[in-house]
Amino acid sequence: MFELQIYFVSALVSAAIWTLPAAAISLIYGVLRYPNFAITEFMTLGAYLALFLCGFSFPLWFAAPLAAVLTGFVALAFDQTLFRSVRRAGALPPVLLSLGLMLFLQNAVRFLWGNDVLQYPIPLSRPFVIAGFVITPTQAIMIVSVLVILLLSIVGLRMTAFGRAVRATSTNPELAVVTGVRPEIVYGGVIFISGFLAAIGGVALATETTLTPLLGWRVLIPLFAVAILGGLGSVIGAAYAALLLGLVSEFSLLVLPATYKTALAFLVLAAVLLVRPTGLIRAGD
Amino acid sequence: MKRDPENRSILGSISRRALLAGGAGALAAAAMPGIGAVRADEGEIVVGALMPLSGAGGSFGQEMLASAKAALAEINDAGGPNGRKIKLVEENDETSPEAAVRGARKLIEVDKVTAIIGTWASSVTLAVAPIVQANKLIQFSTSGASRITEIQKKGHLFRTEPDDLLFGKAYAEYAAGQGWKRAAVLGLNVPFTAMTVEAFRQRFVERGGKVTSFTTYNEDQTTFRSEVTRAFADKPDFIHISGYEPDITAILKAAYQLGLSGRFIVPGFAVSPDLIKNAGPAAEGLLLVEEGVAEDSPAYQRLAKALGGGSDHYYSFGAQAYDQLNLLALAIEAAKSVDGTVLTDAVKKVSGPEGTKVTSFAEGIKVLRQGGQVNYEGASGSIDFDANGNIVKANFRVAQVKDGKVVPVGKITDVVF
Amino acid sequence: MVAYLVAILIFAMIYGFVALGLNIQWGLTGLINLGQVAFFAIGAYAFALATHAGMPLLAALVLATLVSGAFGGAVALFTPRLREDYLAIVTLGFSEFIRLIFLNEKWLAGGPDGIAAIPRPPTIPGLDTETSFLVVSAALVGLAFWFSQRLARFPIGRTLRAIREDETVVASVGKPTLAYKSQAFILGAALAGIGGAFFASYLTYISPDMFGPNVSIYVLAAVLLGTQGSSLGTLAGTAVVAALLEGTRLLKDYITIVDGVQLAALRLMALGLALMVIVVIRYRTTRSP
Amino acid sequence: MNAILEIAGLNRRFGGLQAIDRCEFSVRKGSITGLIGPNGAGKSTLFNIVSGFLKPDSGEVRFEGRRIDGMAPHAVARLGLRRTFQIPRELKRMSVLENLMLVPEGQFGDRILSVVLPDARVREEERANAAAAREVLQMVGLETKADAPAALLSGGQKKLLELARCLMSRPRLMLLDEPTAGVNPTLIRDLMDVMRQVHASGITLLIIEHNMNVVMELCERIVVLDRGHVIAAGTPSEIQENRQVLDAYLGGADA
Amino acid sequence: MSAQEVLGAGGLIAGYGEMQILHGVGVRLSAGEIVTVIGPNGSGKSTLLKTLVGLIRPSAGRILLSGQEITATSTRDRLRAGLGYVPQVRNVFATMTVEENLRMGLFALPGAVRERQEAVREILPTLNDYWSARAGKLSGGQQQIVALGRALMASPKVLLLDEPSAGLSPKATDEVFRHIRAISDRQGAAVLLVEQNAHKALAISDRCYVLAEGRNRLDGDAASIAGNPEVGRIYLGAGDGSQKA
Repeated sequence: MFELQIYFVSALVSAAIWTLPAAAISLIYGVLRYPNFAITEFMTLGAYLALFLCGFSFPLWFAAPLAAVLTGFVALAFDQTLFRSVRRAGALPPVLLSLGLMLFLQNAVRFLWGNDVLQYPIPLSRPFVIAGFVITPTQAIMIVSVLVILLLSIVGLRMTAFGRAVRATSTNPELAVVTGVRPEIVYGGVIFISGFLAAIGGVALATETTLTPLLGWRVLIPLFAVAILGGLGSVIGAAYAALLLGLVSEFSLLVLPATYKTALAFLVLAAVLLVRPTGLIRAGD
Repeated sequence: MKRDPENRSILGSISRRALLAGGAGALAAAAMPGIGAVRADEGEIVVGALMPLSGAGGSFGQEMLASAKAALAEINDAGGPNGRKIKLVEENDETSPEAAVRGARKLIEVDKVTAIIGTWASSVTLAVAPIVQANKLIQFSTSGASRITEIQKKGHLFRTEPDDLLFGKAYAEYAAGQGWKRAAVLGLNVPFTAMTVEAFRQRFVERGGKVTSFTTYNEDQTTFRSEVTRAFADKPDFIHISGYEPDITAILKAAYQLGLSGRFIVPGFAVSPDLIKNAGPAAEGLLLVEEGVAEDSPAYQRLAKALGGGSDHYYSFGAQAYDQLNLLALAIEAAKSVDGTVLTDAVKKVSGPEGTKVTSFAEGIKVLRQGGQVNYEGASGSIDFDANGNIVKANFRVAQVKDGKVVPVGKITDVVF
Repeated sequence: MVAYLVAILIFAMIYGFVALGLNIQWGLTGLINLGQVAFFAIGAYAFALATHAGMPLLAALVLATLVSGAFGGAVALFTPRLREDYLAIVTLGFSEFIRLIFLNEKWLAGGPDGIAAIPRPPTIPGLDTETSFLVVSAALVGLAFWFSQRLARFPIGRTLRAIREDETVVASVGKPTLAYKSQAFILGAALAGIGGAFFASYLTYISPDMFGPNVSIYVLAAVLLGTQGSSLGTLAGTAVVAALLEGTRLLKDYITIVDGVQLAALRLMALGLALMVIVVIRYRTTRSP
Repeated sequence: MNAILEIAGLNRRFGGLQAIDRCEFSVRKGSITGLIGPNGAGKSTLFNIVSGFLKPDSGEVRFEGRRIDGMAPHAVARLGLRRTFQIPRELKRMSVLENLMLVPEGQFGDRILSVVLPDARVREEERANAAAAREVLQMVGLETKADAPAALLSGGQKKLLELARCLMSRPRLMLLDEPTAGVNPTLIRDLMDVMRQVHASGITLLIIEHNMNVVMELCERIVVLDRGHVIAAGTPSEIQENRQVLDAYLGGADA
Repeated sequence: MSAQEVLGAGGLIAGYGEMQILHGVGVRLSAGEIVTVIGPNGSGKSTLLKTLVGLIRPSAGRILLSGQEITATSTRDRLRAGLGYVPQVRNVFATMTVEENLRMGLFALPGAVRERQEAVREILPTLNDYWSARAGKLSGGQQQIVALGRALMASPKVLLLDEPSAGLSPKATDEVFRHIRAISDRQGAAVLLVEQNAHKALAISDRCYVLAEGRNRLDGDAASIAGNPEVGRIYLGAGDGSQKA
C-alpha cells in the first residue's frame, strides 16, 4: 500500500538523521561515562557552519564535512578547557557542563544567525519512485552519506589502532591503561569524532527540514531514546535502534496522533532504562 | 546569514535608528523619573509598540514597526493630538507570550505608556491583554484568534485583524466559488487553527463541500511526509494548511518531494518572500488568502510610499499598524484625554461608521476641531468596530504564487460572521 | 524603574520556590533532577485550571502544591534504582514529556493556546498591584525558606544529607531510604508547584512554550551558584540568576550595537557560560574516582 | 544451643561463580565468632546476604529464630542486627557526632511533620541523642573528634567510627567486616579492647578478619569458609591444627 | 646473579591515599625464573604488582628493570621497557575478540602483529580453539589464557601475574599454571606470580617470597618454603603455634 511505503521511507529518513548523533552520544557515554546533552547543539552548530560555508559558494557536499571538522574542533576545545578539569569527579559535573554548553551553543547560534528560519541553497527536486517507495535525490544522497560515514566509523573502530583504543577504553578502561593506551588521547579523539558525527547529523536534519536555533534540541529525546535503546556505548547498536525507533514512531501514526512522536520516544527511553538499563540491542562493540 | 541583503539593509537601518532614538528617550526617562512622569501628563504621549521583531512573526513585526513610524511622522508633523507629540517606544515580543508579557510590563511600568499597539501572534495578545486591561490601558492588536473575544472585559482591546472565524469563512467562500467540493485540512497545533478550521468547515459544508480529513501537526516535527500523505490520500480538490511560515514551507516541500501535486490554500500571513524563495518550485501555484487592504485609499498609498516598496509589496499588517496609531491619535484628540476608559469609547466613535470620512490624522483633527464627528477609513479598510472591539466585516484578497511572484487572483468582500 | 525592579524581584521569588525545591532534592538529598520545570508547569496548570473551575485562590494554591507533589512522588517511586546519570536523562525527558502533554491535550489545558486570565491575589490595601504581589510572594518564599532551613537542620535533614553521602549506610542503620528519597522528591516538586502557581498568577497567562528546559537550567544554576545544599545560598543564587535574566533586559535601551534577539542570546550565553564556570570551580579539585 | 543467627542451606550464584555454596552454620548468642577463609571464599557475600543487601538464591537465614533472608536492609537493621563495612563508609561531609545521631530509631524529628511543629520535643530528643552519641564516642575513644567532619578522620579512626555507628543502636548482633584491615598495629590493640568491651556489654559479634592474631586471640569460635562452603568450625586451636584449613589457604589438595 | 637480574625492587613504601599497604618490600627476579609471592589477605601482594607496573607511585623505594631505574616512569613506558602485567580481575577486553585482545598486547609497542600472534599461538595453542570468539563469552580459565597471551605479545622480559588462579576451578587452575610454565620455558620471560593458591604455584616456581602485613617475611627456594611450617603460622596466626616450631 502506498501509505505504508511512505511511512517506511520516512522511518528510514528519521533513522538516517538520528543514527550519527546518537552514535556520538553512545561513544561519549561508552568512553567518558556521561550522557552529553550538548550533542544536539553540536548538530545545530554544524548545520549552521555548513550554511555559512555554503555562503562562500562551496557546494553542500563539501561544506558539510568541513563544517563537521570545525564542529569537532569546537567540541574538542570545550572538552579540553572545561570538561577535562572535572574528568575524575564522576558523571554529574560533565552532565551539568553539557547542559550549560547546550544553553551557550544554542544561543551562540541565535546570536550569530538570528532566530529566522533558514535553509540550504539546494534546489528542490522531484522524487524517484521505485516500487512504490518515493524518495528524493537529496534524501537518497543523505541516507547514502550517513551509511558511508556509519560504515567508516564502524570500520575505523574495528580496524584502526585508535579505534581499538576507543573500544578497549570503553569496555575496560583500567586494562586499557595497563596495555599502554593513553586515555586523554582517546577522550579527545572521541570528543572530536562525536562533534563531527553530530554535525553531519545536524546537516542531514537541516536538509530534511530547515535551520533554526532549536534544530538539535527538538531531537534530543529521540536521540537519547535511540542511544539507550542501542545499548549506550555501541555504534552499531545506535544504528539498529535508530531504525527501530524510526519504524515504531512512523507506524505509530496509524494509532497515535503525530504530535506524540516525541512523547513516544520518551516512553521508550524510560521503559528501557527502568527495565533493562544496558539497552535492548547490544551489538557489543 | 542568508537573509536577503536588500531586505536586511532597509529593515536593519530602520530598526537601528529606532533603537537609538528609543534608547535615548528611555535613558532620559530612567535618569529623571520625576521629569519623565511630568512629561507623561503634559508633554509627549508615550505609546508602546509591542511587536514581533523576531521569531515566527519577525518579518511582519519589522513591517509593522516601520508602518507605525510612518503614521507617527504624519501625526507629529500635524502637531499631534491636542498639540502633544506622540513618542513611540518599541519593544520586541519575540513572537513569544512570555517575552511579550515582560515587554508589556516594561512598557507599562517603566515607560508609562498610554496604549499598546501591535501584538501580532494570538498567543501573545491573549497573554498581554489581561495586563493591559488591569492597568486600564487600551490595546490594539493584529491577532485573529476568536478566543481573544472571550477575555475582552471592558472593551479595551481592539483588533484590526479579521477574526479567525471570518478567515475560515473566507477560505470556504473562495473554494465554494471555484466549485471545489473536497477539502483536506492540515492544521498546526496553535490557537487560531481550531477556530479557523471549524469556521471553514461549517461554511464549506453549508456551501455543499466536504472536509475529507483534518490532521494536526506540531511545528517541531522533523518530517511532514506522513501528514502530507494522509492529506492526499482522499484525493481532495484542495488542501488547506492552517499554520505559520516554517511549517507551511516544510509541508509544501514534503509534498513536492513526495511527487504529489495539489492545490494548497494557506493564510497570507504565513507567506513571505522567504517562503517563496525557500520552497522554490514547491510554492508554485500556492493560493494565499490574506486580510485585504484598501489599496486604492489615500492612506494605503501614503503608507506604501513611505515604506518605499514597489507595487509587488502588500503591506497588510503594516496597514493595520498604521491605522492603529492613527485611530489612537484621533481618539485622544476626540476625547481630550489619555484615560483608557474614556479612550475606549472615543476609539469606537472615531472609527465610524458614522461621521465624516477621513483617511489621515491631519484630516481628522480638522474635522474634530470644528466639532464634527469622524469616521476613519484607513489603509487596511473601513475599520468599524463591534461591541467586542472586533472589526465587523472584512475584505480578503486571494493571491497566487506564479513564477516566484505573488499575483492577486481574486477578492472576497464583506465577509461577515 | 522601581516598578521594574519589583518585577525582577517577583521573578526571583517565583524561581526561588523552584530552586528551594531543587535544593531539597539535589542539594540536600543528592537526587539530581534536570526536569524541575515539569513540576513548575504542573503547579502552574493545576492552579490555572483550579481557579478557572471556580476554586478560591488559596485552595487552588494548595491543590497545585499537592498535585505537583504527587507527580514528584510518582517520579521518585518509578526511578529509585536509577543511577545518577540515568536519572538525569529520565528527569530531563520527563519534563519534555509533560510539556508535550500540555501542548497536545487541548481538552486538559487548552493546548498551545495556554490558559489566560488567571487571577491574581487581591491587592493589599495601600499598595499597588505589583508591590502587593511581591509582598505576598515574598511572604510565601519566606515561609518556604523557613521550612527549608528547619528541614535541613532537623534530624530529617540529617537523614537526607546522609542519603546524599551514602545511601547504603542509611539503609544499614535501619532507615527506609526509598521513603525518604520519595519524600524529598515530593517536597521539592511541591515547592516547584507553588512557584508554578505564582508564575501563572503573576503572568495571568501560561502556555506550554513557557516551560522549556531553560527553566530547569536556570534553577540548576541558582542552586549551584549558592553552594549546593544551603537554602540561603540557593535564594542568593536565584537572585543573581533572576538579575542576570531579567535585569539585563533593561540593558537593551543602552546597548545599541546588537539587536534585541542578539541581546537575549547574549544573556543566555552568559548564563550558560556562568553555569559551566561554576561547575568547573565547584568540582575541579574533587577526589579521584 | 542458644543460637542468635542460624544459616541453613544457603546458596548464591553470580554468573558462573557459586559464591555461596550450601553454606550452613550458626552463631551462639553472646559469643564472639570469627568468620575466616581465603580471598573469594564468600565471606563478604555472606555478610551482604545476612544484612539484607543481597538476596540468596535459596536457603534460610534466621535471626533470633525469625527468618530474615530477603528482607530489606533497613528492616533487618531494625530487628537489632547491624553491620560495619570493610572499607569505612563514613558520611564525609557530616560531623562525627552527626554520623552517630543519624542512627537512633523512631526519632520524632526524623519526620517531615516535625518541621512545622513547635521544636521543643525535637530539641529534647536531640539533647538525649547527642548525649548517647558522646557516650559511644567516649567508649571508642573518638570523643575529641565529635565535631570534626568525618572525612578528616584517619583510616583507623574511620574504622572506630564504623564500630561506633553500629554500637549507637545497641544491636543484639553486630557483623564486623574486617575491623582491623589497614589499621596500624597500636590502634589494633585499641580496637580489640573496644570489641571486648562491646562484647562484655552483651552484644554478640560475628567478625570477618584476616589478621589471624586478632581472630585467634578474640574469638571463642571460628567458622572457616572456602568457595562459599563451611569447611571447618571450632575453637582457635582446633582451627590452627586443622590441615584442611591451611590447605584452603594454600590452595592445597584438590577438593 | 646480578648480571642476570632483570627486575629489582627494594624498600617500596606505597598504598592508596592515606592507607599505607607496603611498608618497605623488595623483590628480585632473574631471567627465566618463576617467582611466586604468597601471603595472607591484606599482606600487600597485589599492591606490590601495581607498584611495579606503575599504577601506584611508591613514596619510597626504587625499581630497576634490566638495570635501568623505572621508579618514576609511566606505565606505558614500563610496558615499552619490557614489563608485562596481567591484573587479577577483568583482565580481558570482554567485547573484543581473542584476536583483537592479543593485538592490544602490542598497542604501545612496535612489532609485527601477525608474527607475534603466530608465536603466541604456538606457546598457547589452546587459543586456536576460540581465536575469533568474543573474550567476554569465554570461561574464566580461557579468559586467563587470553590475558596471558595478550601480555606475551610484547615479548616481555618480566611478566607480572596477579592471582591467575582466582575464581578458577582446580582443573582450570592446573591448565593455567601449565601454560605459565610453558611461557617461562619457551619465551624465556621471568615471571613474578602473586598467588593465594600457594601449593600449586610453588609447584611450578623456582623461588618464593612470603609477605605479611606489607613486609617481606620469608624467601627462598620454592621447595623449602613449601615445607616451612612458619608459612602456616603466618597464614593462621601465631596463637600458641610457637611451641610447635
